[in-house]
Amino acid sequence: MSTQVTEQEQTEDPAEDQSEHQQRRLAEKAERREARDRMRERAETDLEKADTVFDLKVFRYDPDIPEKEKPRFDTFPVPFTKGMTVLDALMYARDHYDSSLTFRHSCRQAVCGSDALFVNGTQHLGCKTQIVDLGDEDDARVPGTVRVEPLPHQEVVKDLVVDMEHFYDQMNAVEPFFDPDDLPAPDEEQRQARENREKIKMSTRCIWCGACMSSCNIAAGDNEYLGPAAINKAYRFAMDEREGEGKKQERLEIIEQEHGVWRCQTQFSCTEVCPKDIPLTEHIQELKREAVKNNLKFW
Amino acid sequence: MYEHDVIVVGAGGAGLRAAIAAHEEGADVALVSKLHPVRSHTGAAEGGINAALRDGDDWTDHAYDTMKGSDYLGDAPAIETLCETSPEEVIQLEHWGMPFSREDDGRVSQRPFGGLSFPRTTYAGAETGHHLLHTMYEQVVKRGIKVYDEFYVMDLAVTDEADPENRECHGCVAYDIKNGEIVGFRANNGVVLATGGDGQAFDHTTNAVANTGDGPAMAYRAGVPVEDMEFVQFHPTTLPSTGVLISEGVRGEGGILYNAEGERFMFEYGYANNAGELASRDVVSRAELTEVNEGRGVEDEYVYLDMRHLGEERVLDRLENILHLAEDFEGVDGLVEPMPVKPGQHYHMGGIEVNEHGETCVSGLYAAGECACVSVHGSNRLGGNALPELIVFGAQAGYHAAGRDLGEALVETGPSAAIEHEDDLGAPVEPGALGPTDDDVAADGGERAADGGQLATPAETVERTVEQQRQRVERLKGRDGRNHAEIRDKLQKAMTRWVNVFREEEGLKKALEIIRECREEYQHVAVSDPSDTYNTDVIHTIETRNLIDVAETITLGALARDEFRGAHWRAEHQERKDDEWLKHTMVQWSDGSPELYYTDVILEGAEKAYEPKVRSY
Amino acid sequence: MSQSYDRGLVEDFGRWREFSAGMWAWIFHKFTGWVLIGYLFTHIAVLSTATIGEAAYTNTISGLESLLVVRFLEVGLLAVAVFHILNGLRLLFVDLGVGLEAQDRSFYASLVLTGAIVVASVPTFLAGAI
Amino acid sequence: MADYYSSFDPKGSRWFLQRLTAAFLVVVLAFHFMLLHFVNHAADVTFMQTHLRMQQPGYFLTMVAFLVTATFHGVNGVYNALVNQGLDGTPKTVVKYGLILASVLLIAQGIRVAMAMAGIIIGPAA
Ligand SMILES: Cc1cc2nc3c(=O)[nH]c(=O)nc-3n(C[C@H](O)[C@H](O)[C@H](O)COP(=O)(O)OP(=O)(O)OC[C@H]3O[C@@H](n4cnc5c(N)ncnc54)[C@H](O)[C@@H]3O)c2cc1C
Ligand code: HEM
Ligand code: SF4
Ligand code: F3S
Ligand code: FES
Repeated sequence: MSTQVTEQEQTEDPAEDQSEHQQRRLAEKAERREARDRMRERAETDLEKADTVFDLKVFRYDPDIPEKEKPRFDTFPVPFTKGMTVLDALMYARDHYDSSLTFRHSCRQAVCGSDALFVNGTQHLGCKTQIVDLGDEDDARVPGTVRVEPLPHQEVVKDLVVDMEHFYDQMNAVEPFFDPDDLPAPDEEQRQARENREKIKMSTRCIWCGACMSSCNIAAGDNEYLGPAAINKAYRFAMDEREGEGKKQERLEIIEQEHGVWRCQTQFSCTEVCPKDIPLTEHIQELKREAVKNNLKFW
Repeated sequence: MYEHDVIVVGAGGAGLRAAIAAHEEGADVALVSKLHPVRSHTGAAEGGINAALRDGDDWTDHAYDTMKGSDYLGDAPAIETLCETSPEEVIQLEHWGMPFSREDDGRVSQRPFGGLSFPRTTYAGAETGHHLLHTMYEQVVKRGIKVYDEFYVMDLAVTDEADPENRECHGCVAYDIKNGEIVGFRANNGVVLATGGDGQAFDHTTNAVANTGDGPAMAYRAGVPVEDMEFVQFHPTTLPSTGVLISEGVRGEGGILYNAEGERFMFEYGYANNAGELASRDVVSRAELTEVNEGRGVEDEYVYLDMRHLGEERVLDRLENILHLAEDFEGVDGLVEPMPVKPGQHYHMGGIEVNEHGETCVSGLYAAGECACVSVHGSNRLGGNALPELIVFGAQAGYHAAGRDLGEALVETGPSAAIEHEDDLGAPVEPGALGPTDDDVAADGGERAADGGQLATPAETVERTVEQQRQRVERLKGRDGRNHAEIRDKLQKAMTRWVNVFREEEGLKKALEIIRECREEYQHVAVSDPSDTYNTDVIHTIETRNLIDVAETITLGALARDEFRGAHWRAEHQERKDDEWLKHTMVQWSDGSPELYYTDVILEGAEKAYEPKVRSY
Repeated sequence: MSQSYDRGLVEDFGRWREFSAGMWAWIFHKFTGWVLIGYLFTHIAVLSTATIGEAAYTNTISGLESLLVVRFLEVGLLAVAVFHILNGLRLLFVDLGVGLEAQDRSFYASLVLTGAIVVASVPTFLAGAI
Repeated sequence: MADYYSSFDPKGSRWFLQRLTAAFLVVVLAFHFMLLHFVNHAADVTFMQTHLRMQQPGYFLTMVAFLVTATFHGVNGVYNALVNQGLDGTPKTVVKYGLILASVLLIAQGIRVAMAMAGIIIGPAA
C-alpha cells in the first residue's frame, strides 16, 4: 500500500501538488471547524437538556505551550447527571470542550490511585468523589462551582498531572517488599494467624495515590521525610509475623532514620484524606512506640 | 534506542509475572507500560484465584470444571497447564508475602465459586487483584527490574515477510508520555505482550479507561491471528453511570431484581423459574436487557437490584463494601433505596492466539494475560480463572522468552493450523484497512514496508518502525481534523447496541457498517493538543484506532459463529452446534484485508480426553 | 526551608490550602511552646534579682505586678500555658495510641477548655490591679 | 537517598524524653501556677515567702527539677522544630551548640537564683 502511495505522489507535478495540498489543508480546516462546532453543539444540547449545570473550574498549565505557560484556571459548564463524579465531570469537559485537558485516570473505581486531585481545597480521588457531596448541604446539593487543582506540594507536569517520581522514591526507600528470614519448602504455605492478617489488613490497602503525602505539612517542608504512605508500607511488613525478627529489626532501623517516623508531628491530615481509610497516623504512632520499646531493650 | 533481552509490554498481573520469570532465568528484562505498574487493572479484581491446593481436591477436577465452563471450546493442553501449575504459582505468591485471607490454622482460605466442584478459590478479602498486583510489583522492585512507566507502546517492530509465520519480532516502539519522544526498544530475545483487556470497545464496562486492546490490535496488524474474539463476558450487575461491578454476592445473599413496574421479572417473565436472580451471568444479563428493550426498564436503561429487605445488620455484616460502592460511584444509599444495575462488558475470552508457552506464530513475540487467548476459557470464563491465567502463562511466556526449554508445545499456532477458511461471511461492507490513501496512512497506524524481510539487522527493523511512528504522530498533530472522542463514542455505542449480550444477524451487520464508518472518519482524525508534555490526546487517539480494529474482529467472529455457545448468543441460532462449531474462530489481518479461518479445538489432554456434554449446573 | 525543592511558580499559584483540626493543633502547639520557652528565659532573668538582694526582688515583683499590662500579659501566658498543657496531654494520648479517632474533637475540647479556664481566672489575675 | 541510613537520633530517645518531660511538667507546672497565682497572688509575692518555700528541700528540689525538665523540653522542642523546618549542615550544628549553651547557662543561673532564694548563697547586696 505504501509503495502505491509514493508512486502516486511521484506522478504529480509540483504545482498541482501544491494546490492539492492547499485544498486538503482547507478541507481539513473546514472539517475541524465542523467537528468543533459539532462538539460545541453536543455540549450545548446537553446543557439545555440538563436540569442543573455547574461550573468546573480547572487548573491549567503546560510549560510547552506559550499560552499555558502561565498557570491559570479554565471554567467549563458541565451538565449534572445523577451519580456524576469529579472524574466524570473532567472527562466530560475534555471530550466536549478541550481535548488537551490532561489528567491521569484509569480504573474509575478507586483502585488504581491515578486520580488523586485537590478538589475544593482538599485531597480527593476524582473517581470516588460525588459532585453532590461537594454541595452545600442546606442549599443546593449540586455546588455552583467545583474547583479542581493538581495535588499540592508536588511538581506539576501539566494541568492536573503531577510528578510522582518523588513519591515512588520514598516508597522504594523502605524496602517495600516481603523479605522473610526463612521460607518453608516450595510447596508449603507459610502460616499466618488470622489476627496477624487483620492487623496488617488496613495497611495493605494503599493504592499509592499520594493524597496523604500531599496533605502533610511536614512532608511539604521536608522533602526527604519518608511520608505517611511509605511509613505505612514499612508498617505493613514490620508487623507481618511471617517475616521474622531479624528483618523486623532492619525495618525498624529504616523507619528510624533521620527523615523517618520521628518527623511525623501527628497532624492527622494524611489519615483524613486517605481514600482507603487507612489509619495512617495510628500506624506511624505504633511504629514510634515499637521503636522506643525496641530500643529500651538495649538500655 | 533501549536494548534488553526481554521486553514485557504491560505491567499488570501477567506482565509482572512474565518479567519476574525472565529475570529468574537470568535475562536482562524491562517492563514497558503506559501506566505505572500498580495502576494496572488487575488491581480491580475482587473475587479470587482458583487453585487446587487442598486434600480432597485435585487439579484434574479443576481442569474438568474449566473445560465444562468453557463449553468445550478450551484447548486441553492449555487448561491442563493452567490447573496443574496454578497451585505452585499460588504458593509462590504466598511466599512473596501476598496477604491472603486465612483459616484458623493459618493456612490460605478458599471459598466456593460459580461453576467449581470444590471450594478452591483462594482470596485476599474482596480485593484479591489489588494484593496480587502489589505483591508482584514488590518483587519487581526487589529484583531491581527496570520499569519504563508511562511509556505508551504504539507498535511492534516486526519484519515483513509475506507469511506471518516467517516474521520476527525485534522489539517495539513507544511514546514517552512525559516528553513526547518516540523511542525504540530492541529485544534480543523476545517481546511479551501483556496489555490486558479491551472493554473500552463497549460504552459500558467494568474495565479501566486504559483497557483499550492495544496488544491484540498491534499483534493483529503485525500478522498474528486473533482467536475466538466473539466471546465477550457481560456481567449482569454493574452500576449504570460508571460500570463499577456490584458483586454477585448481593444476589447470593438474597438480593432481588425488579423492573420499572416493580415486577420481579426473573420469575414474572419466566427467564429462570428455578434459580431466579441466581441464574448464571449470561441468563441474568439477557433478562435485564429484554426488560429494558421491552420498555420495562427504569429510565429505559437499567433495572433495580434491591437488598433493603436483607436488613441493615446483615448488609453491614456481609455486604458493607457494596454500600460504599453504591454510595461512592452512584450516589445511592443501598439501605434506603434499590441500586440501579445493568449488564456491562466484563472480560474478553478471545485474544492474541498463543500456545501454552505464550508464543505467537511470529517468532520472538509472546502474549499473556487477558490480551492473549491460550484458550483456557473457551467460550466462557469461570470466575477466579483469569488471575491464575495471569500468573501461570505470564511465567511460561517469561521463561520461554528468556530461553528456558519448556519442551514441545501441543497447541499449534499461525495460519498453517487452519482447518477451513471462511469465504462467504456475508459482511455488508469490506472489513479491514481502507484503500490506498495519501500520507494519512502513516497517521492511521502505518503499514509494514513491503521489503519482504530484507532488512539486514534487527536494529534497522526497530529504527524503521520508530520512523513510521514518528511520522504518524507528527501527522496527527500537524493537521486539523476530527476529535477521536466522537469516533470512540460512536464505536462504543454501536458495539453496545449491536454486539452486546444479544446478537442478531442484522444487528451485527449494522455494527460492521458503523465500524466501517468509524474507520473512514478516523482517516480525518487529528490531535489538537500540540504539547509534547504529557499529551494524552495523542495516546487516546491512537487507542481509538486500536479499538476500531478490535471491535471489528469481535463483530466478524460473532457474525461467523451462528450458534449459541457460552457467552455468545445468537437470536437466530439458539443451540450449541457441536458438529459444526467445535472449532476456534481466527481472524488474521492479512495486510489489511482480514481473513477468517478456523482451527481445531483440542479436547484431548495428556491426562484425559474431554467429551462435550450439555452444560448445566 | 532549605531542603524543599523549588516547585516553581505553579506551587504558589492559586492553590488553596485548607487546614484541618490536626494542622491547627500543630501550629498552635508550636506557637505556645515557643512562647513558653521564651517566658522561661525571661522568668529566670526576672527572678535573678533575688541574687542581688531581698528588696530588689520584692520590689521588682510587686513593681511589675502593679503594671496593668503585666497582668494582661499574665492572662495571655496562662492561656498559652493552659492550651499547651491540654493539647500536650492530647498529644501524649495520641502517642499512646489512645483516642486517635477523636483527635479533632479533642483539639476542639482543648480550645474550649482553655477559653473557659482563662475566662474563669481573669478576676484572680486582675485582682488588685484595677 | 544516600543518607537514608544515617541516623538522626538513634532510638528516638529525644522523642521519648520529650514525652516523659511533658508528662512531668503537666504536674509541676500545674502546681506552680496554682501556688503562685491562685493560692498566693503573684502581686503579693515577697522575698520572704519565696525564701520560706525555698528552704524546704523538697520544694527546692522540685523547682530545680522543674527548671531542668522545662529547659530540656523547651529547648529540645525548639531544636526539633527548626530541624523539621529543614535546618541542616553547619547552621544546624551551630544552633545545636548554641541551644545547649543557652540551656546550660539558664540552668546554672536558675540554680544560682534558687540558692539565693533559699539563702544558701547570699547575693552581693545582702
Ligand atoms: C472488576 C473486575 C473484577 C475481576 N475479578 C476477577 C476475579 O475475581 N478473579 C479472576 O480470576 N479474574 C477477575 N477479573 C479478570 C482479571 O482481573 C483480568 O483479566 C486480569 O487482571 C487482566 O490482567 P492483565 O495482566 O492481562 O492486564 P492488566 O492488569 O489490565 O494490565 C495491562 C497492562 O498493560 C499496560 N498496557 C496496555 N496497553 C499498553 C500499551 N499500548 N503500551 C504499554 N503498556 C500498555 C497497562 O499499563 C497495564 O500495565 C476481574 C476483572 C475486572 C475488570
Ligand atoms: C506542662 C505540660 C507540658 C506538656 C504536656 C507539654 C507537651 C509537649 C509535647 C508533647 C510536645 C511535643 C510536640 C511534638 O514534638 O510533636 C511539646 C513541645 C514543646 N514544648 Fe511543651 N509541654 C509542656 C510544657 C512546656 C513548657 C513549660 C515549655 C517551656 C519551657 C514548653 C515548651 C515546648 C516547646 C518549645 C515545644 C516545641 C514546639 C514545637 O514543636 O515547635 N512546654 N510540648
Ligand atoms: S496511604 Fe492512602 S492516601 Fe496515602 S497513598 Fe496510600 S491510599 Fe493514598
Ligand atoms: S499528616 Fe504528616 S505529620 Fe504525621 S500524621 Fe500524617 S504524616
Ligand atoms: S481512576 Fe483509578 S483511582 Fe480514580
